[in-house]
Amino acid sequence: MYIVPLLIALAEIIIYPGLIFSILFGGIIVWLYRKVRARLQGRRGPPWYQTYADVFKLLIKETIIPLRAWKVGFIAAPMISLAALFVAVLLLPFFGKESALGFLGDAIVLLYLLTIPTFAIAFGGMASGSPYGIVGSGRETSLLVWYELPLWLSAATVFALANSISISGIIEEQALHGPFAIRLPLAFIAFLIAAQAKLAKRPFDIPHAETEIVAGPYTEYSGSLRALFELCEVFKWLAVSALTATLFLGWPVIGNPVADALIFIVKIVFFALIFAFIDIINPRLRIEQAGWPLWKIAAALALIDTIRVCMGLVI
Amino acid sequence: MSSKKCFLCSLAKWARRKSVWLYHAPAGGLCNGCDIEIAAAITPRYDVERFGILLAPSPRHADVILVAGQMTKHSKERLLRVYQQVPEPKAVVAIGSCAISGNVFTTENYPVAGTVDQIIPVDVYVPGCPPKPEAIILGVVKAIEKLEKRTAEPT
Amino acid sequence: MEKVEGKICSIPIGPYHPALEEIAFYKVYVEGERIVDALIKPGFNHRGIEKLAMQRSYRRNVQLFERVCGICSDAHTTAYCVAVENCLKINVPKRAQYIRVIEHEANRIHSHLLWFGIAMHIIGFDTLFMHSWAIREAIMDVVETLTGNRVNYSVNTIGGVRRDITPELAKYVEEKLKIVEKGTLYLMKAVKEDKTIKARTSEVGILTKEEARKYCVVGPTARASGIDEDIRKDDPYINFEDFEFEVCVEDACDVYGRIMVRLRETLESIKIVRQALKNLPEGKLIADLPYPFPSEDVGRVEAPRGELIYYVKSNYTNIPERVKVRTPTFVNLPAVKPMLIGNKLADAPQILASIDPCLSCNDRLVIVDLRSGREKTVLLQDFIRGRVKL
Amino acid sequence: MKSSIVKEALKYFVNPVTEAFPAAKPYFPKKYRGPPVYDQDKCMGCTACAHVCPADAITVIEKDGKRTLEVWYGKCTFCARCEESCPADAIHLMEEFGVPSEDKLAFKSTVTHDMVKCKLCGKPFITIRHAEWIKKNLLEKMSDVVGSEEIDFFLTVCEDCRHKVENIPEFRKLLIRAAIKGGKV
Repeated sequence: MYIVPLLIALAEIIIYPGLIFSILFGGIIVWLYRKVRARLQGRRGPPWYQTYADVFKLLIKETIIPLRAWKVGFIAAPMISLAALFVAVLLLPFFGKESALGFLGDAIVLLYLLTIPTFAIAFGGMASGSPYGIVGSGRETSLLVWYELPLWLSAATVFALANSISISGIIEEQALHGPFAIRLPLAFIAFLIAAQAKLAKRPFDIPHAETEIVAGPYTEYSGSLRALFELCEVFKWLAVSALTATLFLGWPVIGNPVADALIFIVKIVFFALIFAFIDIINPRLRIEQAGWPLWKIAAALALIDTIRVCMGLVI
Repeated sequence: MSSKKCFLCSLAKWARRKSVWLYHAPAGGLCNGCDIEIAAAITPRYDVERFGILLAPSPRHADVILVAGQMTKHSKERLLRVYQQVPEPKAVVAIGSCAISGNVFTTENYPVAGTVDQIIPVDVYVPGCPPKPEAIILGVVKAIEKLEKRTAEPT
Repeated sequence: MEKVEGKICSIPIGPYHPALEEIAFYKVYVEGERIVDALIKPGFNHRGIEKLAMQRSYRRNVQLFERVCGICSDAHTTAYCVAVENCLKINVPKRAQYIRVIEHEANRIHSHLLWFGIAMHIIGFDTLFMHSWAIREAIMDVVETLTGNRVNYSVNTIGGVRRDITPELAKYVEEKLKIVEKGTLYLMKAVKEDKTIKARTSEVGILTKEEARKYCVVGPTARASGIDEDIRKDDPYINFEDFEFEVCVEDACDVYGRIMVRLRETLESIKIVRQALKNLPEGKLIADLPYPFPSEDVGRVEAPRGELIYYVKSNYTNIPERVKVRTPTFVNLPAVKPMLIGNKLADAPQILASIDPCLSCNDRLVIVDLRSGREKTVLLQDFIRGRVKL
Repeated sequence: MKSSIVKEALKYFVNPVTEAFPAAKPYFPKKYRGPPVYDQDKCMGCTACAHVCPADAITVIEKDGKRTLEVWYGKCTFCARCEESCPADAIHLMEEFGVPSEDKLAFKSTVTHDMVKCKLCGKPFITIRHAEWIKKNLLEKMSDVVGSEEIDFFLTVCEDCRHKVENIPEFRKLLIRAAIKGGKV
């Protein structure tokens, strides 16, 4: 009797919204980012299968583990990062209101799961023993300090207004009373800025600034381990855009799971394009300058909305 | 089983053909001419990204090494080290007359350590002083063909 | 990263580094993220060009000196030809001089746009990098059409030029110049508007006027520090006295100032090319060459990176007795050290790039002990005072 | 704040500037300086190109009574000095780039000529075509100064032998006569 739910759970993990779907869809998102960037720069850009080719090629390439590296940490870092992101994807509401592994308080778990890759990447950079990796890891963690405050403040505002810490609760509230993007515009902007930093895209691509510290924490990674990091990138795009869509644009819920899933996908693509566009028209900031938009603007905006919610001023 | 293996083989070949990351390693004595043409190849007019070609920042990520310029004694060991850092399978493209033969600087002068192919194995030579970006793209394409031949069994 | 003393660590930049086009080695000593000292170690690029030049005839040397540096290739040949012409008292026809001016300034436009792209790439603004290089392709087309190659023009020769500019070509150049001018104006506007570029580049890599005088910096680096100097105005060569243009000086003393100086200079260069095309005189392309006689002279040229000096000594043979090259980077590179100290590590590549280092122009001294095969670098002061045994 | 860059980027978004390279032919202006090739019909093997080449990319090989000129554009600087100095207009720079190859010795263009053997010592010293060309030119331009007899002598006896035969009275007379006709003694 347990076979049917087990099969469904397996299908969810492997096919939708698990491994196969998220890799395919995330690959398309990363390609979209690269394509839009190329087109805005006046180029033609890569073909649609580029991400898959990149990942697969790296998977079958030789993996070199440098002598100076701490072997266990070096190998474990991308795996931890990938695992955390994979679980995060399973928590996202790909069935309208429901997610594959939904439970009470999953929104907070989701936010925590998205923090793990940052630490894992920093850990891997430290373990690689390259000076660039160490500097990159330091930057990765200091950037975390900058963006975590506005991210959590705006998320907390959403939790407070929705009066719920589960994803389905947040979506239900938005379906009833309109999206939080309109009701909490300042927290929304703050979340967008913080999410940009979370994705480590410009102006916050400080941890792997190519011209300053080669590739940051990824410098020494090669072959299949680098491929895992590429996959992390794919999942990260998917998870962060989907999280933004869930927290702030959970509004049109029709009830039909297929239609809801399609709407959700469109929203994810929309937010991914916004992040891509900000990435394209900005240069990179210095690490101590990153505090200016993140704390002085984003955190302040989020705080205003938090106060508004606490005082009951939001309709 | 065998059909699956074959499928994986062809997939590996496809991936190697469609995703090529370059590492640009100047060979020491260079006049920058070839280097700015390599840089021009990634810019809008030539845009190698549409073939899946990227300039990788670290040699650890690269498939193809582009060597431009003339080997000097000073930078010989550095180039060798970069070559060893690149994971297999890899290919080397020597760009420009200097890398092929020493050009006007000859190979007999005192700071010169010979041509590039005396230090590391070179797969494709691109003539020109400097070659046009189109020629560089063609050279990389030739190197990709060589990479495909060298495809090991996917593990 | 290795610990040096107390909290101070050293971080290598190079020899192979994505921010550097060519290989050079910088060691930066940091305390946290703040730079406290820097060590510059060029020399990977030494090719023994001056030695080769003393074995070849005057005309064959033109192609050799063109390959000192591929970015300012025209400036090098112009300087060499001017030096030889001064030395052997050759009067170059005016048409040849004007054609030289056109190629010289096209070279400057291409070099400045290239540098601007690289500078934007270093601060992470890939979109402007791509746009500036897309604009640069127009001037590359001009150069390719005029000379037959994109990088090494090979047009200058001793006593004149080797290729003529026909009226059709002149029209083509005019058309392309319009694209370049529009593009450069757009780049200037984009830089001025963007607050993030300003946040990254202003107050970074400061070289005050006094320090600039002390380190004798040349070219755009000096002009961005408020020093009004330009060889084209101060000591006109190849008929630069015929042209009207402005010397672009900025008082910003930082990287932002250097960006603005180079962009403004690009516009001035476009003006000069237009004037030269308009007033192109008739005449011969190449002068009659005399037999060499013992003499010596210098050629001073304003290369895209600053003052470039060639010294030529002749004798009765067709091979120069001595050719000495002093490149602008040779003067500007020591000034990087005061610029770096006190800045953040994240700004180091940007400061290194801001003087537009062209190490292929520069590297010409490395001391190799042949008996032990060991190499050593020497302090410039020691070298000048003769403390180093060669 | 960023209006101009956004505007320009959108303009580029609509029309990318990328050329369709493998499909379309790249831009080559007139007189593009590509790899040099010899014209076997016109070349006469005078080695003027080898003398002016700044990179020594042109080598002259004399073997078995044949002279081979070989331009290896793996070493070429593409400066067009050879094209400029060729008296017979026999070497030209192609208006396309050199195609990349796996074999660096493939970048070659050669031309081979039969040589004249010295009447006295049998050493080949000049190509037949070059000798004909010299004769033709001398007869055209300096027929009042030198007779065909002297020309034949100069073009059939090698330099080394000419030095030696200066001591033989008959040839000496011939030389003096040529010198007097030339106006110098």
